[in-house]
Amino acid sequence: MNKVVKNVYEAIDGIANNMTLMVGGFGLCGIPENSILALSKTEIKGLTCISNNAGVDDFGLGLLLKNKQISKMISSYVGENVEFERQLLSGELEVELNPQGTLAERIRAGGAGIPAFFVPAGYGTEVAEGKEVREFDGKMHLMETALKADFAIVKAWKGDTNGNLIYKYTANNFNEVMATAGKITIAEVEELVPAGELDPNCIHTPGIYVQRIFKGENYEKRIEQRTIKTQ
Amino acid sequence: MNKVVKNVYEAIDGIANNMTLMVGGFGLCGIPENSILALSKTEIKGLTCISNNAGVDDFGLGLLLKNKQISKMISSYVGENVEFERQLLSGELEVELNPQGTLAERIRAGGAGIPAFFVPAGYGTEVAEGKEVREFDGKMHLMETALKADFAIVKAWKGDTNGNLIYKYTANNFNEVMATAGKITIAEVEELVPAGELDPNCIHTPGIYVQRIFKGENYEKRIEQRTIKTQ
Amino acid sequence: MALDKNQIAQRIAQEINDGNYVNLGIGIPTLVANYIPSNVNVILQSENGLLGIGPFPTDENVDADLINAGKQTITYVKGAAFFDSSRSFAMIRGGHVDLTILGAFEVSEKGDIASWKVPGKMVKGMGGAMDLVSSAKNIIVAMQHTNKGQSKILKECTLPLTGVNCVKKIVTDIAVLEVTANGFKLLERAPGVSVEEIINSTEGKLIVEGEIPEMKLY
Amino acid sequence: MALDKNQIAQRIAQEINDGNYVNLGIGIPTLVANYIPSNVNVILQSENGLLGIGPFPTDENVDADLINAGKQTITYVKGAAFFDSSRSFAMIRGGHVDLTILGAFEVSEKGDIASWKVPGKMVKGMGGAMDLVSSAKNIIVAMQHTNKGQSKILKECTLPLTGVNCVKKIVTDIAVLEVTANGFKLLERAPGVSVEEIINSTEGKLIVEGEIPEMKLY
Repeated sequence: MNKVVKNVYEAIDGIANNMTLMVGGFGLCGIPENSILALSKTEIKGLTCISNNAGVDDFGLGLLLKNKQISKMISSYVGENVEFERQLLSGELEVELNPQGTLAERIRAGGAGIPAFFVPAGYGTEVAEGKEVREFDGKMHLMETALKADFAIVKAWKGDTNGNLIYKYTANNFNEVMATAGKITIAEVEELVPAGELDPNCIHTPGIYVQRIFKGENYEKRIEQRTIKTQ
Repeated sequence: MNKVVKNVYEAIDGIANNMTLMVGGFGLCGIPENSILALSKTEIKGLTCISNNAGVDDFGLGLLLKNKQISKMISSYVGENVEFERQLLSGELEVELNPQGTLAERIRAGGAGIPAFFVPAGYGTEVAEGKEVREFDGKMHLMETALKADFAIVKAWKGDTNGNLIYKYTANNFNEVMATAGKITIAEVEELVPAGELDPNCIHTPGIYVQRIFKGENYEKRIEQRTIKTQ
Repeated sequence: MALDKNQIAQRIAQEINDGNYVNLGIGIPTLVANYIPSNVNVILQSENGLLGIGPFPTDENVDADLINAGKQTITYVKGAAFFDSSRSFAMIRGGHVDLTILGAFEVSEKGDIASWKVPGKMVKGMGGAMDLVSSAKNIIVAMQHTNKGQSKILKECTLPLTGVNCVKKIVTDIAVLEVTANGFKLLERAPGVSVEEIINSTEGKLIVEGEIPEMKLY
Repeated sequence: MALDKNQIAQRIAQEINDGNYVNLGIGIPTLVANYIPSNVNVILQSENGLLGIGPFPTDENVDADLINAGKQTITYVKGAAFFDSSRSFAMIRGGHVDLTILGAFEVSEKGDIASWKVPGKMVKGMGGAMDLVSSAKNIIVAMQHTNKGQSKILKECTLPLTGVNCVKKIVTDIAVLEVTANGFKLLERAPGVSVEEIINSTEGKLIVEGEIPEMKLY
């Protein structure tokens, strides 16, 4: 059992045209920068990307959009990306918008072997179109289905050689849940330690979910809204 | 916002006849000993207890069974308790057995606002009786529904004054998930610290789920199967 | 005189009780945090995975790994907890957040809210708004009463909905309204704004009973 | 000669591959851990919330907060992770555990398993067995071939089922069987046990093709 791969290219090996990828992060926070950059240097096309957001024009998933490597996005909020809108309006890009909590839960369900479940979010809105509606306890709910991916790509703060992961602050976001729902899950981490060095009571992602792990490099960690205290 | 109560009696105040309680623990591991003992000294009767197990004859929920305070158990495994069997056969006690993972997921669903979901466990068995069956991806599933409780009673290792909890090793088990599904959640902890002393990246139960917290006393932590290495 | 954004936030802050767990949406709702009295202990939830938002950081304390749902850099308070998005929305969907405050384009007299999409404008997405409005115990909307003279307090929403039958209270630049089974009940008016002006600015059914007090901003 | 419990465990250990995540049930399956070769790196899952079960503790290291699903005191290995029951079964139900090894009262030729309830005997409950058998990628049953001369390898189970159409392989005291679409395929026989004896002990349809090798126990 050797999960540690040499570099990002070994990590993304096997990702191919028309596959479905989950990509962690919320906005630009906690995104797997190394893997996205490496993917942007390949010829892989036709990707379906499940990611809460679509990056900005020149960073994050925006890099793959610019190269027209993505044919479909499943997201909850995509408002920061001009190229995204252009491709959407021109019909080059398909987009499926999900309520953010429904998106997170669909991914959890994918990882947890639950093919479908009911939530109140979206009832009475266009999100409900085509979905089964059912009343429970006097409240209307939609049936939502699980999401899985060929590859889930996540970014963690610390990881060990068994694939156990710990995320930092709000850089966790969709990473932890996505790690459970990839047929193959790739984890890039800021710090890679031998098994046994992380507190076993404090593991966010147990290693069973991670098939490949590597230490990422040169994290830019770009900030979208640098907001500081006014004295 | 003062969640810290003086003692166990203040903690269980409001628990009344015929209520539904969730009680954490797996076997005798991680059970809320203080709260169970205090309940056993009250006259409260007719309780429905959701708990993976039913304790042993003279410890854990066995104490409430002996007093005939429990009228129904929702559990997955109850094989360690002779008095339990006697009451069940005599018709004094009703029992609903759930597959363990279904039980855990029903509780999670109760805490997470998901009224129903589909799982494969129990299809084709007596657990399926009366339940909706549906095929997803060629596999048969049962629809299971959420569980909630009037009070959830959990035991944690460390807690802070905001109600944040950390569990130790396998003493977590059903505690973390049950904490999310009580209208009122009571946490008894071995160590109670001021808010700010626990690592915010390592909180198992965020304080929002806990309404009352206190430092428990005299933990016996009885072991059911003391198994040691044979040299 | 109509309230400015900060005054709307100031008025909404009065709706928050000690011990509340509150989710503040982007825009005016975010400003509410500035007006919570120091003796009211409130824990702010950020749906990207934090319970216990603190003030904005100093320049030296900015951490790219610590942002709110509006993608702004923040800090966390003592006793905070971080978690992933599925657990964050489990918390929201499960009704554990006491109060959600968010903006809106339109609200209908049935409590429907439209807040995420304007046909013909750039598609942004609903983010967490649909989850929040379908699940919070109490939902207060912060919004402008009118847009270019057109009422946004309507009989029926005209824009794509975010949720139905969910808004409990609305604080606009000129009034505080409660959503009731019979229509919008006028609770308060902005200082210097007449009841007549509010009636004229409200397309949905407005219930005006007795003397309508002026909002107190403190 | 029929295998004893430890030999059944020993034979099953050969089914485990390097890097496997394995859930071992109570009884014979627990013994399998003793026979995993040291060059085969396996991580054992305990459904009460641990990935990385270690050996039983020394007397001084017993910790009441650290038990396996059989309620025995245990230790954990380096690189272990603890989690709650809902996450443990999310892991199981999601198919992340490579192999589940459990005991059974009966197995049918369709791969149905009965392992939790005997009418007339004390009710114990199914614990995690129904979740495990309905979700694991690979399920191996450790059991006695017969009980008081009666076959437990059946056309149809007679006892209440734990799961349907799920068992992949069976290791009994006298044989290794694979569950196929056409019935039980005899793969191996215990040392000194004849094919005829296995045929006579098997009520369900048994497929015997060619020479049936003896199990190798090492």
